[in-house]
Amino acid sequence: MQLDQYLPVLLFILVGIAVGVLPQVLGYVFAGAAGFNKPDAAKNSPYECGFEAFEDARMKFDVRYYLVAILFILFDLEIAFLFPWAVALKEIGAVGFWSMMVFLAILVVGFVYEWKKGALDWE
Amino acid sequence: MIDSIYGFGNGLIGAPWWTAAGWPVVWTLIKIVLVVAPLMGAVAYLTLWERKAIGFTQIRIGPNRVGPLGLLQPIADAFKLLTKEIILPTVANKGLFLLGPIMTIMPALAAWVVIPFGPDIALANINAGLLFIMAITSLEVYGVIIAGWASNSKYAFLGALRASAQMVSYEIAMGFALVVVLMVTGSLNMTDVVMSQAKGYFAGIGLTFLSWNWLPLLPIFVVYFVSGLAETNRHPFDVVEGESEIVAGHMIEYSGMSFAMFFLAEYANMWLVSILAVIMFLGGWLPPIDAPLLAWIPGWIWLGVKTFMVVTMFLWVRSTFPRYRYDQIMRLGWKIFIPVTLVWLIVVGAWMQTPYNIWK
Amino acid sequence: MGVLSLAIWTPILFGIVLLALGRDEHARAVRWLALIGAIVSFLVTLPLYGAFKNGTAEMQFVEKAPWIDRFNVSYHLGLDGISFWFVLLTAFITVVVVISAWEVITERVNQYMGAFLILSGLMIGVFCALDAMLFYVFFEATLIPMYLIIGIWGGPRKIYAAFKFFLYTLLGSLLMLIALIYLYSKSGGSFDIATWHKLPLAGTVQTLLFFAFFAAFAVKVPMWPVHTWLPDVHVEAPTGGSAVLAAIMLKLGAYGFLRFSMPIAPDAAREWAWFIIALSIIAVIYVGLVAMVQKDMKKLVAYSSVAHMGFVTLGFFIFSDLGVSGGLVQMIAHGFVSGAMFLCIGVLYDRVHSREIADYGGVVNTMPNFAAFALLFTMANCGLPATAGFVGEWMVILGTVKANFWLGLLASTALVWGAAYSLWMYKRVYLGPVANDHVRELTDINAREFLMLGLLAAAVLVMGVYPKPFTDVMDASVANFLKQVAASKLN
Amino acid sequence: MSLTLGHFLSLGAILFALSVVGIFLNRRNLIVLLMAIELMLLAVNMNFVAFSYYLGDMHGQVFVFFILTVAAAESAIGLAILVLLFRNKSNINVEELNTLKG
Amino acid sequence: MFDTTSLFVVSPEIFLMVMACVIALVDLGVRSRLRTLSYGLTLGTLAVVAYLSAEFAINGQTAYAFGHMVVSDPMGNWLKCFASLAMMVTLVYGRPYAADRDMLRGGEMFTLAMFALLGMFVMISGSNFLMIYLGLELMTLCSYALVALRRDNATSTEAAMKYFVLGAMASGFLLYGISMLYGATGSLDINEVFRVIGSGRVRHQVLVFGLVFIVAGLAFKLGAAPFHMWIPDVYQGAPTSITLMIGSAPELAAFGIAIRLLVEGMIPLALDWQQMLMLLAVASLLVGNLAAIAQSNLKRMLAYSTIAQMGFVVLGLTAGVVNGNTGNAQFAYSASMFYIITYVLTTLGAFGIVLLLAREGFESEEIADLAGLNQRSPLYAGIMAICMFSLAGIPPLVGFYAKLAVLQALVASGEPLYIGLAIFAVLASLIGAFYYLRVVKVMYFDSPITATTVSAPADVRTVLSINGALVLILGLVPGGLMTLCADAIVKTLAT
Repeated sequence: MQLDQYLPVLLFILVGIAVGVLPQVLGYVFAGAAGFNKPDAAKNSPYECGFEAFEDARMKFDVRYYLVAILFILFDLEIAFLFPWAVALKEIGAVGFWSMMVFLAILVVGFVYEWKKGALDWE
Repeated sequence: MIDSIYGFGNGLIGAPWWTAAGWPVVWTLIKIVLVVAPLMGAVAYLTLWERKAIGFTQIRIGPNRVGPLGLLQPIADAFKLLTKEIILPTVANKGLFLLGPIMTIMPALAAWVVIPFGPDIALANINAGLLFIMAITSLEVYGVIIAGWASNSKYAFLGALRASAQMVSYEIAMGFALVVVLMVTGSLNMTDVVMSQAKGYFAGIGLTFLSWNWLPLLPIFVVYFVSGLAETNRHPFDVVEGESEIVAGHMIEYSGMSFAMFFLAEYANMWLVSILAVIMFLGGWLPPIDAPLLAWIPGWIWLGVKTFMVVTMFLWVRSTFPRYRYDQIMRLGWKIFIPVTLVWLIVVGAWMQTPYNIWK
Repeated sequence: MGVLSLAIWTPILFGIVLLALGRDEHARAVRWLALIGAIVSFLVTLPLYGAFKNGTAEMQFVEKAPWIDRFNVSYHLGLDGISFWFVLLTAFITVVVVISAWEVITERVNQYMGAFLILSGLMIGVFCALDAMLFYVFFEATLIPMYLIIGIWGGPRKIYAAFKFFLYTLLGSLLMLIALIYLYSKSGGSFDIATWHKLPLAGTVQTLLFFAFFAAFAVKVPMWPVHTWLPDVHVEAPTGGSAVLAAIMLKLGAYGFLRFSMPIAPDAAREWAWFIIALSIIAVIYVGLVAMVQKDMKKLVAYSSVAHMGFVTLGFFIFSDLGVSGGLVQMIAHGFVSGAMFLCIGVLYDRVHSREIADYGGVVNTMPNFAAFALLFTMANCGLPATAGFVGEWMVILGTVKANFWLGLLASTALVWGAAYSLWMYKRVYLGPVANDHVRELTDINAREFLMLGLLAAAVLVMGVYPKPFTDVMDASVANFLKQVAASKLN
Repeated sequence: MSLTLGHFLSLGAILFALSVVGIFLNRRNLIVLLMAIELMLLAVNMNFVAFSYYLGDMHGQVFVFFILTVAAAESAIGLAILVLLFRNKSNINVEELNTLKG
Repeated sequence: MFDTTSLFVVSPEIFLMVMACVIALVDLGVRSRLRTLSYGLTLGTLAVVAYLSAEFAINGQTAYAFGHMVVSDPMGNWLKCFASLAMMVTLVYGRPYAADRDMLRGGEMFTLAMFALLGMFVMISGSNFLMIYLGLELMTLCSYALVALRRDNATSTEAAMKYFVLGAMASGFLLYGISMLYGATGSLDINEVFRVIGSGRVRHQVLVFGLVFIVAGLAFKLGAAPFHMWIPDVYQGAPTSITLMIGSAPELAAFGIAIRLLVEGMIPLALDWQQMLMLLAVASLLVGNLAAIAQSNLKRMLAYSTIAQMGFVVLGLTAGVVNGNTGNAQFAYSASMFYIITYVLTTLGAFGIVLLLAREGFESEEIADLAGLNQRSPLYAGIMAICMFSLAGIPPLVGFYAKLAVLQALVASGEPLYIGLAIFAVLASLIGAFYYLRVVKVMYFDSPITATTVSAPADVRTVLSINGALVLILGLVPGGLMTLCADAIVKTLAT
């Protein structure tokens, strides 16, 4: 394993976080220094089209978003299975290829099923 | 030269912990800064280039007041945003609200760690580069959802829902596209991905650009590019922040530098998607034709030029296409791209089983 | 298919047909079919009498076929002198019971009749089975129809009674099941009872087995102090149920003692004989006394059954020819007599819907024929000579006296108690002036009831006057049995 | 200090114990319950990967792959049931799952 | 590496899977309320699968396929055959019920049932921890979805949630145990694990540590106390047709993996797991029987009765190895197998009646709802009574022989401990008899609270009658099935 190669990865992630944090801190400091930082209750309160919000923003939402999420999980997993297969495809030959075709065939059945069930329809 | 700098730093403090752990970290940080700083610059000037490019298509000039040709415009923008008040809505979840932008920008930057800028130039030449890209860019969705949820506003909430649904939908198509690339490459290492494009019949006769993946994998390339647009919530898939509908989507409650983070992330992602497209389909740092003159130009320049062209196509698309409806977006993602990639995946797989396999 | 198989399956088949096809809309046909079934079943058993060879202890009419290979269980039937009469008795009582239900049962007639016919077949199966598992299956299976009979057509507290009956007897037999399985393992994989009879067993094992069987059979008999279910069940059961219960089901337990407990664990049986005898004596005397204070006729007869069965177990455990034969004869006689007693109560109950002794008085005035029958049965119940009841009790007492005078004396006091409670009840119910309006409106027995009681009366008288055929059949088997129990099986 | 198999196994055991505790002591939110279940599978994965690495045997890692997949399918179904439950009962408190008892 | 015989060995599974997919797609075009087309196809498929499995089973050859990933042996094939039949019967009984409750809007019930069955097949066939796990999950995931099939019903979704949480946790336990075993033995292949454990090279404590979790996981799946918590809630809360589905065929599969994991994989550890199973059995018998008495809900009562019955099954598994001697194994395991098969048969009948009595908008779940069933329909009352008496273990019904076989296995060991267990089991089943009798009592002794006649579609009536008759007929001639179980176990363990 080439774990040493992952040190930059870790550091880069930390830097990424730092890049996310620092400007916000700076922005706070600068805005304060420039005298623009004047929060008040009215400014910070939520509103909708100029009115007070009528109801909680965390409302019920269309179940299709949820459906998309679930389908995403499933398809993403298929992809996860395809990854090692794809990498090794040149070595595993016809048996490997056909095994995955069977797998994909089942996937397609599921796909057709949800398609016909209307899970992919919006509007 | 680089080695001597490294040696100099290594000898800076004569303690074992320094040579063992301290200096490599600092050295890596230096390299990271060397990636991030130009990237930030590129991001800043992409905003300018975007406005200019759109200006050109619409036969107007674009920004031209701040500095010559408006070249100081991004800096002015940055300064303006830096001094704006960061509003924390009273009903928001404070911690999550601040976490949102961080979670958005972090993956956009961290993904760059595995991007090879030349045959040996990559921060981390890990053997699972593409997997890492997949993994880290998937985190992007969290930023959006966290931002939308934490804002506790309907616009933000709806925007976040739309954005996340759209992003995950296109991530599947994108994932399939990556798989196809993997199949022909046989490696998850980004450098290998580029190098595998340097061989083949056309490369043998000098026409390297015809051996690049874009040609045999043309449908996949198209799918990848369009998915890239959708992934970054760019036009014509920008219903997420569609200003006429839900104002700015999940970013609506943000202001000042917090808001700027989202923008930074978006443009950094554009660069990322572009450079990935170049690496996977357009031969990375390889010159298009195997000619001595072209080979003399350093690889990173080729990479930069190609990436710039791809990113310009983003802008081009933006200035020419009207916005899609949401149902059309989902239909495209699920009912067209997924079948197309699936079919092409099978075609390529079958192709590779035949004697006509060009990716041996 | 042998005669025994026919005897077992004919009634069961009729029962199933009744269950499957019978409807209350054509109850008449159902009754006739049931009667035909019962009579045919009885007729099927009659050839047994002609073909039975006295003077041998061998199993006769043996049928053997593999049944469950996995456990080496076979469908093994046979009769010897000990079990012979019970087959006929069962078939006979079934006919009587079917007749007794003729007009009384109006709802779910097919189920009632079917249950009795199936029950009859199962009980015959118990007496015929020579394979322990087959025995157990029949033994347990009788619970199902009886449970339903009590529960569906019983009295006000029928549910309590049905559960008590079922769970009490099930508890005992489950322990027996363990004993059977143990013997199966011990004998190297055989459920054959005859094999078990020869199986040498250690002392403690014998004792444990003896008590496991005791748990099953003592409850069934029932012996004091596990008799408490019987009065409850008798009171609540319908007339036919009571009759079958008293006449035959109780005998299953006593029969089990002879087939299992004593020959399989003879040493333990001898060792614990004092215990059984003590319980029997208590049953005879104490329960007899209890019977005397009963206000409910059925309860009274039920307690008298317990007392009479005490005689049976007493007879068995004095290990003498007289005692065992006497016990057997007593069982048969009690089968007729107790059945008849319950049917008599049924006759009264159908008319007045009360079993309280206090509700009656002077029945003889309105039902002279019936009172005559009742008198006969009452006499038989207290063991008057020339009735069936006399023979068995007398033999047991003789045997006991031979074994131990004082014991015999104690046992013979039972005759006094028996006479006391039986006759006192007769006096209070039948004699004297007409007690109330109910009694005044009573009508005498009709032809059907006459037939039913007449059949039983004939049996009681025949057996009382000429018991020889009964004892002849038994002699050889009893002698053989005594030889078996006398030999030690300790290894 | 170098990492040994014991360390990984201890971590796995701790995660597993945490998830069990989470399942049994959590009385508030069902989502937490689902997360505890995921954690449990992750603890198992930790074990498998560690064993696989130290045994030099790939099967353990293959197993992990499948566990991950199954875990995803499981959470998909779990969340679906959760949504149904929420629609029917309007809350997802563990304590209020009390219609069925006895 | 690849050979087509592998495909032949798993042909039932392949056929089942292909047909499940086909039916899922065909059903998209079905519009009828009762989904007769999907139903017919499903039943046909299951019949073919059952036939294939039986064919393999009778053939009696043990065959490994896909590099020892799956095994096809008589025990497994018989279990598969019976599982398919049980599933068929379940669908026959459950369809009218499901149609009345709007559960057939899509054909999911059929498809999910088939995939669940496929999961069971894989479980039973698995000769590798991975296959067993995957089969298990396929089955349970389908079951979760099935339980939640009545989307608008709060009770059933709650049941689904509980089922899900506890089921997932059980899988977690099982997995954790498997991971430990994998670490200790270095293999996922059951035969290999067996060899390694038998060689004695592995530290005993490690194995036992893993074993504890595996046994706990199995106990969850079988529903043995103290891991039974989900059973009552799920049985009661799930739509009855689904209750039947998760209460019948999966039990066979759970038994299958119990044999695979414990016996085929870990028989050298028998002394350890037998002790654990004994505790489970005793607890199950106690908890199941005592709790069942207190129930007024029929489904819940049957759930507790299941727990108690599982106590017997588990008890059978404890008697395999006595004093290091495996001579008793075939009796013990075949007794358990016989028990579980007959239990499933009887449960099908009992739930079939519950399903039959449920009408649109009325569940008929309370024991009191059976009141006077005898007057309303003697046939169905009779079938129910037969099933109840069989569950109580009264001869001549098949349940008696199941108990007999298990008790025999215990007593044959000759150990006082086992004989004590047998006596305990017998006493526990006496308690059990009480609540089964109560059902009979309600049906026969109580007067009906409603005069509605009981009617059933022809298919339900036929199958239900056959089912009831089988409980009785197998009680009269149990020899065949017993021999079948014994043969299957002997042949399976011989390899």
